[in-house]
Amino acid sequence: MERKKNVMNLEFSARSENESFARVAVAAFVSKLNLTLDELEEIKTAVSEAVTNAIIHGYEEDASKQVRISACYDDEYIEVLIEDHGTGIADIEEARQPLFTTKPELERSGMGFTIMENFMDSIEIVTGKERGTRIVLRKNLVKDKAVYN
Amino acid sequence: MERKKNVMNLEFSARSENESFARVAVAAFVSKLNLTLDELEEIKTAVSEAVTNAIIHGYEEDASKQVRISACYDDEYIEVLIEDHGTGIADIEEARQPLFTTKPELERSGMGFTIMENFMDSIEIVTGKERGTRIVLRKNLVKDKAVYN
Amino acid sequence: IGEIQRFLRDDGTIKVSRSLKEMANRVRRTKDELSKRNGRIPTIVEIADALDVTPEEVVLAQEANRVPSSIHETVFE
Ligand SMILES: Nc1ncnc2c1ncn2[C@@H]1O[C@H](COP(=O)(O)OP(=O)(O)O)[C@@H](O)[C@H]1O
Ligand SMILES: Nc1ncnc2c1ncn2[C@@H]1O[C@H](COP(=O)(O)OP(=O)(O)O)[C@@H](O)[C@H]1O
Ligand SMILES: [Mg+2]
Ligand SMILES: [Mg+2]
Repeated sequence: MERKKNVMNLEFSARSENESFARVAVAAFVSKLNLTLDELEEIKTAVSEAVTNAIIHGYEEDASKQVRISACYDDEYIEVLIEDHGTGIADIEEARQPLFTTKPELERSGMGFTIMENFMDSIEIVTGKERGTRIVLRKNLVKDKAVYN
Repeated sequence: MERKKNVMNLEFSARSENESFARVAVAAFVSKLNLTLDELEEIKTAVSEAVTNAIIHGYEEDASKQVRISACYDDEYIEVLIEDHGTGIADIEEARQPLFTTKPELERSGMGFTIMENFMDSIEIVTGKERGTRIVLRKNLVKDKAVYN
Repeated sequence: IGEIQRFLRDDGTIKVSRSLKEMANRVRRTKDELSKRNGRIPTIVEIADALDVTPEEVVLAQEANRVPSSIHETVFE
């Protein structure tokens, strides 16, 4: 029983009130996959971190700007792309360090990238000063198969 | 307390499994407004009918095609646009008649447009043979205000 | 059986569908309670606040409780 790739694209204003919308939209999109609660929570949390970053760092909550999400899945993996055309990150190695943050007043400061890395199987980041940021998060779906082999 | 317009755009493959996703995405997007579960259910049902039509009539379940949704709200109304670039409808007056259907094998045959009209405050349809179909559904949010005037 | 259930829980194998159905039941109970207490039907935000979740999560849980054809029957009867 092979599953053909399913795809969705989503775009929404960079307002913090849309963060929980984006997280649930991605969860609803993958809901046919019969995931465990842990897997879904991991995906939602990682997406949430990336979306929050796009809204508060990338666009500094300028609601006239748009955050883009693109998600797809097939039998083997789920991939979620989160993109903004905002400020970008000048030094990504530094930004990925646990506890590094340019907004220390926020909750869970500096742990966004660490959470994304730990909750997903891979993360790809394309960014640069004034060039915006594009994050691709991937979760493999075939782990259980390996266990039974 | 005025609410600025909030907007989202969504695009997904014309597969029936995405109908529930589309309905949840729209419902989640408007869930912070002062709606009851029943009011939200009406919006979901109307959106669901339009999306199902796009998938099964407009695109005849060709999963390589994309359905587009655009939703927005402010203090006064919620608007949801559902669009396909599929077959279009040759005679829209006929199509809107209760019980009219070109696919009598489906459940609840011919009641899609009637449901959209009854559950929403207005419906706008732009369609034509081979030109695809665009439905704009609107729900007013200011009914209660009028009562207190 | 308790032990197996605990094992299943700890193993992280609870399926999303089950947990969403549990949440949908809590939504229904909360809606009833709030209706009784306030003498009117609560909004989604009020239900979500009472459950300490976001309104979006309430929406997601509601969908899980839907039998695919249930609305087809309730709408025009
Ligand atoms: N989309 C983005 N656009 C611009 N800067 C970003 C973006 N995402 C992350 N950053 C930068 O990387 C830093 C680390 O991000 P993160 O690990 O999520 O921690 P936090 O968000 O708590 O600061 C942020 O403080 C910010 O400077
Ligand atoms: N998006 C669409 N593209 C093409 N044809 C459509 C579309 N939406 C509706 N129609 C036509 O209008 C008819 C009536 O639609 P509806 O009231 O939803 O009933 P049903 O979907 O049960 O047939 C359909 O049978 C179909 O012929
Ligand atoms: Mg962060
Ligand atoms: Mg129909």
